[in-house]
Amino acid sequence: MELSSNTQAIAYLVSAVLFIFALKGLTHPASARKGNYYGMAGMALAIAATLMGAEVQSYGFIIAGVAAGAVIGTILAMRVEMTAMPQLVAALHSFVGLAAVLVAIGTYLNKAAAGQLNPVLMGELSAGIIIGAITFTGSVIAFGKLQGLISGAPVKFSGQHLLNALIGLLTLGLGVHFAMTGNMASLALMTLLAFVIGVTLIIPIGGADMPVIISMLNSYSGWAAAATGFTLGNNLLIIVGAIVGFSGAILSYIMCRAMNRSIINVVFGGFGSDAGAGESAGAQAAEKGVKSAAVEDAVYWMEDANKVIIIPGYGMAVAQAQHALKEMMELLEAREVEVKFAIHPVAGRMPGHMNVLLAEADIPYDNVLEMDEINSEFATADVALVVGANDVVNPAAKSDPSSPIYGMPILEAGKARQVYFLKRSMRPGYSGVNNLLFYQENTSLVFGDAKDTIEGMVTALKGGGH
Amino acid sequence: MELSSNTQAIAYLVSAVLFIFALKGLTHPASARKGNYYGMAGMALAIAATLMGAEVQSYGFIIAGVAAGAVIGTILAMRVEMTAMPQLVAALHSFVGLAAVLVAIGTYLNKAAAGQLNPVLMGELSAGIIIGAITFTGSVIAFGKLQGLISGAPVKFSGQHLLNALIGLLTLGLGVHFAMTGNMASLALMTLLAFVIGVTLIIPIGGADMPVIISMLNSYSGWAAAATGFTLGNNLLIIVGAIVGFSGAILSYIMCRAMNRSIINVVFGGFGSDAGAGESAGAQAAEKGVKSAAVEDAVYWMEDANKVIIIPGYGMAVAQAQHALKEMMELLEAREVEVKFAIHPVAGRMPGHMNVLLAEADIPYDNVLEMDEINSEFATADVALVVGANDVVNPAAKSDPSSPIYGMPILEAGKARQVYFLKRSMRPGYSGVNNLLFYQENTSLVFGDAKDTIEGMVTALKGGGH
Amino acid sequence: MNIGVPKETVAGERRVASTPDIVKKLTAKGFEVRVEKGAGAAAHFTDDEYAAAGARLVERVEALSAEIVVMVRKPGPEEIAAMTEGSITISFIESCEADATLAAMHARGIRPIALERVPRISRAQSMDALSSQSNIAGYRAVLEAAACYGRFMPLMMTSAGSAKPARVVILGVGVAGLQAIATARRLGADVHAYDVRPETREQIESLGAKAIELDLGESGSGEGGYAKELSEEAKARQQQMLADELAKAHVIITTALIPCRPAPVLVTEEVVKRMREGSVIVDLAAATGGNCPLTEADQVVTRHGVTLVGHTNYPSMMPSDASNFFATNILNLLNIMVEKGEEGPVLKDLEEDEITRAALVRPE
Amino acid sequence: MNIGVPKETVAGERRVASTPDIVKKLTAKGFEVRVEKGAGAAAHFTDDEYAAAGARLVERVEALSAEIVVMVRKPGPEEIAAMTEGSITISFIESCEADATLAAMHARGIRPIALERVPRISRAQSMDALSSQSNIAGYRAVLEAAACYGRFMPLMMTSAGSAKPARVVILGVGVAGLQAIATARRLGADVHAYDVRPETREQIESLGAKAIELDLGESGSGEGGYAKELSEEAKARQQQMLADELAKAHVIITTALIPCRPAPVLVTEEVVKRMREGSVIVDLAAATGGNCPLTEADQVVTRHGVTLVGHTNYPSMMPSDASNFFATNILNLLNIMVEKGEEGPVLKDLEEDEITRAALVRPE
Amino acid sequence: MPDTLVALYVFVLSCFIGYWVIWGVTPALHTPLVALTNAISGIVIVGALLVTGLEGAGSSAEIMGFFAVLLASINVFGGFLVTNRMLAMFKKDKKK
Amino acid sequence: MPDTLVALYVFVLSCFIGYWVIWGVTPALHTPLVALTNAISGIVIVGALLVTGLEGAGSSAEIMGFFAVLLASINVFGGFLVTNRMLAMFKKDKKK
Ligand SMILES: NC(=O)c1ccc[n+]([C@@H]2O[C@H](COP(=O)([O-])OP(=O)(O)OC[C@H]3O[C@@H](n4cnc5c(N)ncnc54)[C@H](OP(=O)(O)O)[C@@H]3O)[C@@H](O)[C@H]2O)c1
Ligand SMILES: NC(=O)c1ccc[n+]([C@@H]2O[C@H](COP(=O)([O-])OP(=O)(O)OC[C@H]3O[C@@H](n4cnc5c(N)ncnc54)[C@H](OP(=O)(O)O)[C@@H]3O)[C@@H](O)[C@H]2O)c1
Ligand SMILES: NC(=O)c1ccc[n+]([C@@H]2O[C@H](COP(=O)([O-])OP(=O)(O)OC[C@H]3O[C@@H](n4cnc5c(N)ncnc54)[C@H](O)[C@@H]3O)[C@@H](O)[C@H]2O)c1
Ligand SMILES: NC(=O)c1ccc[n+]([C@@H]2O[C@H](COP(=O)([O-])OP(=O)(O)OC[C@H]3O[C@@H](n4cnc5c(N)ncnc54)[C@H](O)[C@@H]3O)[C@@H](O)[C@H]2O)c1
Repeated sequence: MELSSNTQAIAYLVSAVLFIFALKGLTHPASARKGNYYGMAGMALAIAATLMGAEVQSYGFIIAGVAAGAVIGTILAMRVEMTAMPQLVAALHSFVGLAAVLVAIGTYLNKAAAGQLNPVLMGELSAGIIIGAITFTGSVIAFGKLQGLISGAPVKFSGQHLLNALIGLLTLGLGVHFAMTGNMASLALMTLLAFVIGVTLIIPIGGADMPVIISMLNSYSGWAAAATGFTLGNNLLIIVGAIVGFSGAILSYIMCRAMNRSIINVVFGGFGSDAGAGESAGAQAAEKGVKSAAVEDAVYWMEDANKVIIIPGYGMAVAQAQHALKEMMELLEAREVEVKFAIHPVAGRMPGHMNVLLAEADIPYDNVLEMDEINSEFATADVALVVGANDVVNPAAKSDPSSPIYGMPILEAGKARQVYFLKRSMRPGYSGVNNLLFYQENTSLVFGDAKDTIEGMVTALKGGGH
Repeated sequence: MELSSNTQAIAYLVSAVLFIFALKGLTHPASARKGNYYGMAGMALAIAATLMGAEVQSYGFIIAGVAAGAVIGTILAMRVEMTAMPQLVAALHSFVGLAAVLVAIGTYLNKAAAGQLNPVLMGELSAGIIIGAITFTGSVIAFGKLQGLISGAPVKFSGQHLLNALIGLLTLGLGVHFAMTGNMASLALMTLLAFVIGVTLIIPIGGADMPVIISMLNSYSGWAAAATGFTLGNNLLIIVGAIVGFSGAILSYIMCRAMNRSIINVVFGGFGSDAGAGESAGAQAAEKGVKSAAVEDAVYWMEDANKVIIIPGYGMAVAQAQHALKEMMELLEAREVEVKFAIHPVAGRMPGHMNVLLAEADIPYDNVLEMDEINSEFATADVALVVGANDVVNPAAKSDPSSPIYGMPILEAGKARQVYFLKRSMRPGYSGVNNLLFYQENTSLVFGDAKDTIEGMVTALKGGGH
Repeated sequence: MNIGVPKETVAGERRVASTPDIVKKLTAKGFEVRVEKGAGAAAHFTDDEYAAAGARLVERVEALSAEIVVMVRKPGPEEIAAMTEGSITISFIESCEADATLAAMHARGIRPIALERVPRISRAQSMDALSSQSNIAGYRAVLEAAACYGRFMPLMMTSAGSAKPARVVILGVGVAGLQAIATARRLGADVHAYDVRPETREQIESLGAKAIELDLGESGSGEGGYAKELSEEAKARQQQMLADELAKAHVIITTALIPCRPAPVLVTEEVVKRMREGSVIVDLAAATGGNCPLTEADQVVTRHGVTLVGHTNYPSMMPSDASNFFATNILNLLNIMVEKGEEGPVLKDLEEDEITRAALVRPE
Repeated sequence: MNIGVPKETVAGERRVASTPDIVKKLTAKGFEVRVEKGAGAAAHFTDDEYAAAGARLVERVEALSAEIVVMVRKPGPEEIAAMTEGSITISFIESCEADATLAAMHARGIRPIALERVPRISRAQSMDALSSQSNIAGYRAVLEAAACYGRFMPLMMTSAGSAKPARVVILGVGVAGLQAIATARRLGADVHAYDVRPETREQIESLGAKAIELDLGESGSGEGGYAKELSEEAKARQQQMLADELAKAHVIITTALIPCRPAPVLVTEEVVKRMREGSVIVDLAAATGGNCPLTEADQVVTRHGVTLVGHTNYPSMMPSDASNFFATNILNLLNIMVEKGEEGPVLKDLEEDEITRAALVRPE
Repeated sequence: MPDTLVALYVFVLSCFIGYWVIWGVTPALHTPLVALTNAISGIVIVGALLVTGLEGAGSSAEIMGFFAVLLASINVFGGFLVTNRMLAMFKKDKKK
Repeated sequence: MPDTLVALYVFVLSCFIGYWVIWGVTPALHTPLVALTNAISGIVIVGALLVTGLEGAGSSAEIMGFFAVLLASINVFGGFLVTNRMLAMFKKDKKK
């Protein structure tokens, strides 16, 4: 059965709508899985409609390609370890980039054979090739950095940005030349240079920023698809390409914002600032191998938790975060999360320091437990939220006889499923001892003044957005 | 100079984009005026591109119509009093509806003359006519209610919804019949019935809901425009029609949500619930001629105020809203708003009731003023926020010798530019006396538990959305 | 017109009926204020301050012989003797049963205005000395309890172990009870409260404390905001149901007064025996027999290991602010008693205004 | 091994060195605990409770003759005489200058462990009785101030006028000072505080109070968290700059102690004269001469209209919790002093652990 | 792609835009936004122009068209101006 | 309207949708969202199919096409599955 072009067009439209629903679905946990299924359905429909359309006549290579791709893709996806996901996404990504380049060149060959070449078409082709090529090598580098094949450290040298700009201009020039003249040498050189740009653009970016970069590359591949759509006169490619292109860019922006980074800095690897003025807390943490996290990450784990234990310390007092904590407690309790406060005997700077402040904020005494009562509960807690405390949860007190706090009993925060520290910097607490808990697998630090951070959590718990 | 159809298409696209920017602009005060200008530019471009296109050949009637319309529209818009704006919008709206009907009929005539009629086209025409007609009479009724020409009270009778549904079905049936057969009688009857539906749909809706209804009618007119676009094969009409149609519906929904109403109830005038279970506070207030307002309205006035005076009363204590108030104070102060607390000597239920609670929330003593100190400041305050107080601001204490609180000095909240009461209902305070301040021009009531309301204000001040 | 402010002579009374701030306002109105030398000393107001405020510092007799004499406590026989015939006194009269004071005054044509008779209407709130002084008593009672209690009021977790918060129960949630709740909460105690009037529940919670609820089968709300006396049956049920709550308490503050009646027994000896060693009971009703029968008026005693505090004059323990409030009440009352005349203020007809009409004690 | 808990004999001392709760823990560890009859009575712990916890109630001599004697205050000559040779005592030793007590003990081979010598290291925090008792003193000092102050601590706006919040200044922000800040803030006072150690600024603000800052040109931080003595010049400058702040205060609580030195003078007579009539100074350093030279140890006196409170043993005013904390400190100390033997606990070498090494007072 | 299908594509995509464009509107701007949307729905004027200006449109169609143009342009002019007046009421942001 | 213009309309409108569709994403979903977007960008497979399946496509074009199809379908299959695995990690919402 062959589809009429009209039916195909409608199928494409439906497919595009499914993709939109897919993306929208992924914005909330509740609808995320459904979203993914929408995406699959959209893709299946798109492929089916294309195959059944009038334009596709020979199926041999196609069946071979799809079958092989399906097998490889499935194996890759099922086998990879959870921790290697980012690499896999980067690798898959490079394939799309390369595919886009191949499609553009294939189209060129077909159109040339059919004698349908014209400058506009060749311009569109060049765009597809350039963007695709950048996506390809860029993703390969990202993969290498994430997999540890290439050093994750940013590779920087002076004049880097200038060099990139020059290569970029040259590539564009070649593209224009090719579009005007159809010169094959220009096409080849342009493709080559585009591959180079992919490398030089990504190599100066640090490993920690790779997720943002992958999203950015995603955006590029969307634009490449859209360009291909223009050449092929295929509206589905245009719609989906444009949506992926734009949303990928926005997503990169959102991710940077969540990490409190400037997108310019990330995308143009250390463009200016980062080097000067003293490193940010997040950067310092990253260097020491400590994970930093956004307010929303902590909220994500807390809002569906069964039990959250809050460990206030001197920093809570300095930030005067007790009132905000009360509000957060109420919001969590409204979601049926059990919230307890664990008070270490020497938390703060005077006996009962935490008690005064929690009482001021009118936190019920029943929720406030002393160390001996609560230590056994950490193992069953989903989140331990350490609010400006430090020494009182430092496992060095148990394990390191040379530390000045050795022998002091501690709150066993590390036993909770997730540990979030709210503090302003990597500085140690009163005792001056580095906190070993920072380096534990399930620990993340949320940097910032505790009050601001908690207020951010309150806002997030109330659920902004729509 | 005549535009090529391609140039015209591009101009239309630009015009559509301008409209999108216009609507987006109107979502935030900072960009609102620019948004309106975008809208004007879009419209100018659309009209110019149309006039210069190949299709428009005779200009006589057009110039006359536009000129007359411009004069009338301008005069109406400049002359109308600020308070009569809603009526004017309703009136203008009815014009669009009628225009849509006329365009559809005109198109029919033209197409009939050119022999280009076909069922799809006639179906599209019918849709345009029906929607346009409903918009027209609906807006006329809305205008009448707002202007006081028709009673603002909902007109309800049993079987109303059934009747509406029947007429609606009949109209649709006639439309289908017309599309299939081209029967003029069907067309005429369909148009007539559509006019009737406009009346029967809006008449059961109360005057207070008219703003939502106008937005809803707006949405209808958008769909009418889109239908016309389909008939005329004009993409601009389709794009703008669809956007206006969809955004109008969403706006109605948002407006209902802000007023805590169900959109179903509003649009289908008292469909079920409202009658039962006891009237909402908002409805009771409306009956007594007291304005109720949303959290965001109060926030809107406070966030840019120079001075906000908060008057806490017993209700603040009952709601335990002091901690939330503290947070709101801090947010306002961060925006350079001066925030003061005015304490009446007998606010609450014991001497110093407010002081204990404000101290608990750690509100600085410097911000807490007693009646004699602050009464002179109300005249210079932008907002007086009355948080669960009542008797202590009741002007009856001064003016009504028969009232049990006569002779008690009060806080002169009424002198502030805007007064917002946060309370749960229309119930009076301790003394049982009705509060005359409710009825003052610049007073609005925000219903709900004071703590919830203040927390809502805090969220709004932190600015959700993007 | 002149006003006399004699020094209080009742034993232990440190308040004074007018303060320098108020004297200043009175003289500004045209009154001549005669303050007995040393009248304010116990309340930390010096003669110099009074003089600077415009008062005339006089001997006792002269202060008592003024046209209006303002006092905190009811005048004694010698004081009445020293007063001018036909003058007016403003003070607490403290006479539920007829006593000689009123007769003596009426005999001399002195018109006493009894502050406890100021009606509980909105307009009179600023003249209600009973409330203003109760408020102080509520605050002070908690300080007294904290001082007698051998432990912390708040929860305190320290490296030397935890101190558990004191469980404080307030009985009677009037003006004094509410302020006691507020103050105990401030100190971080775990506060519970009980009153016969059901409307107090919301008020207790509005201060962040917990309301104790008992089902007595009848309400204790009387007229004018005062409690009425319960039926015998209800009283018995109340005692029994309260007992368990009270036995758990570490600090009990009782404020249940019923005007001109012996105070109801809320804390029985049985309950006192069940309380933990070292607990404290502050009984604000000590003067009228006490809400606990073991209380001894004006004494701090230990019974069954529990400290019972029976002071009867808490406001006098905070003489400065108590005098400030009292003096302000009197100023507000004077404001409605006089009108502007050519040469200073002139007395109005006291029968005219509902407040003075109610407060004036006439011979029967 | 047995532990003796004699009744304290120092005048006015109501604490006891062990409580029923702690006795229970000690007996569980295998100690035999001998409690003198009535030892806990003043702190509201009854003999029955001790007996129930496993203590043996004994006569005085028997308690004193135990292998380890735990006391709050340093033993007197007769007590030393009643002790067993070679036994260990744990108590405060209170001897900055050499006094007869230590000599007498050493003469009898008794090894005194002085609680004030427990080092200020993290591990020893739970044995630091100086801190645990200071904490109580800080809390109690505020209650005392509130009781002596004739006005409200908090701001209170009422229909009888407003009471302005008391301006409370805390001098010296150590353990006691911080707790005083916290408690005064709880009561709603307007709290300001000052210390020579600059790091206290943040701590003051962490309790919501305001820090007073003076530029002395040198820091007062000494070793181990203690303050060092200032130079004469800096002292003079401090006094002068503080004077204006202090004159505005209504309540001053001074806690500036420097171990084994006379307390620094922070509040001069000049300042006292400038303070408002009825103000209160609570001087926690009264025992070492006072931070105000007008303070008289163990007395409450009025000078220039200001009440000066010179109590020297605040913890004893809260005997129950003070004893709880003290007993916990001692339990924690005992825990590192003994190890499990076959028949109950056995004493370890006291030189081994840095804490006992530091706290043990050896003959010079 | 035939015109009707193009129209469908454009329509569907525009619906999504309409759905998203005004989320997050400040409540105080509800009324001005209604007024602006109203003005923009005056876009039917384009239809009216096309009907009226068609060469050889019958006179009845022309009359219809004339009224349509008239009504739509009242709406367009009136609508934008009214919106402008409403927005002018908004005090200037004195800060920021 | 010529195809290129239609393409332009569609492109512009889609950009707006792309702009709005993912605002408000929960941070925890950032990574899955990237994975999904990646899978969706596998839509180039449609291009690859068209190139490969074209009747009379030259063999070099066919080879190009074959590899493009292969690569794109690895991405498509791998991408959706990976997304699914990531989402499966998310604990079920036990409440609500
Ligand atoms: N309780 C007592 O009586 C007493 C007395 C004296 C000493 N100590 C000692 O004090 C320590 C108490 O432990 P702790 O865990 O409570 O405190 P801590 O170990 O001193 O740690 C406090 C942490 O809070 C963070 N912080 C400070 N200000 C903050 C703000 N505004 N927002 C967010 N974070 C902030 C600091 O990190 P950033 O700077 O990176 O933000 C710091 O790591 C113990 O070592 C104890 O021995 C206790
Ligand atoms: N201060 C004293 O010593 C004392 C003692 C006794 C009596 N009084 C009297 O008490 C009155 C005090 O005046 P006031 O203005 O403070 O109080 P009020 O006049 O009693 O008014 C309190 C208002 O708060 C509202 N409210 C209650 N709960 C609320 C909640 N959860 N959220 C939001 N609003 C809530 C109530 O309205 P809704 O129910 O509609 O929410 C009520 O109108 C005076 O009449 C005074 O004479 C004072
Ligand atoms: N002008 C005014 O509006 C005004 C002025 C003053 C007081 N009031 C109101 O009057 C009420 C009483 O005030 P008060 O302090 O003078 O009362 P009070 O001193 O007469 O009594 C103290 C409290 O004890 C309670 N009580 C009596 N018998 C009891 C029993 N058997 N068990 C438990 N509780 C018992 C009473 O209900 C009262 O709440 C309060 O609600 C107060 O707010 C109003
Ligand atoms: N193990 C531990 O970590 C531990 C244990 C106990 C105390 N500490 C710390 O040690 C410090 C001192 O505690 P403390 O209460 O025992 O001290 P303290 O009793 O010796 O002195 C009280 C305060 O007075 C201050 N002071 C001295 N001279 C002064 C002057 N001229 N003017 C103003 N202030 C003056 C001191 O700085 C100190 O803060 C605190 O920071 C406390 O937290 C730590």
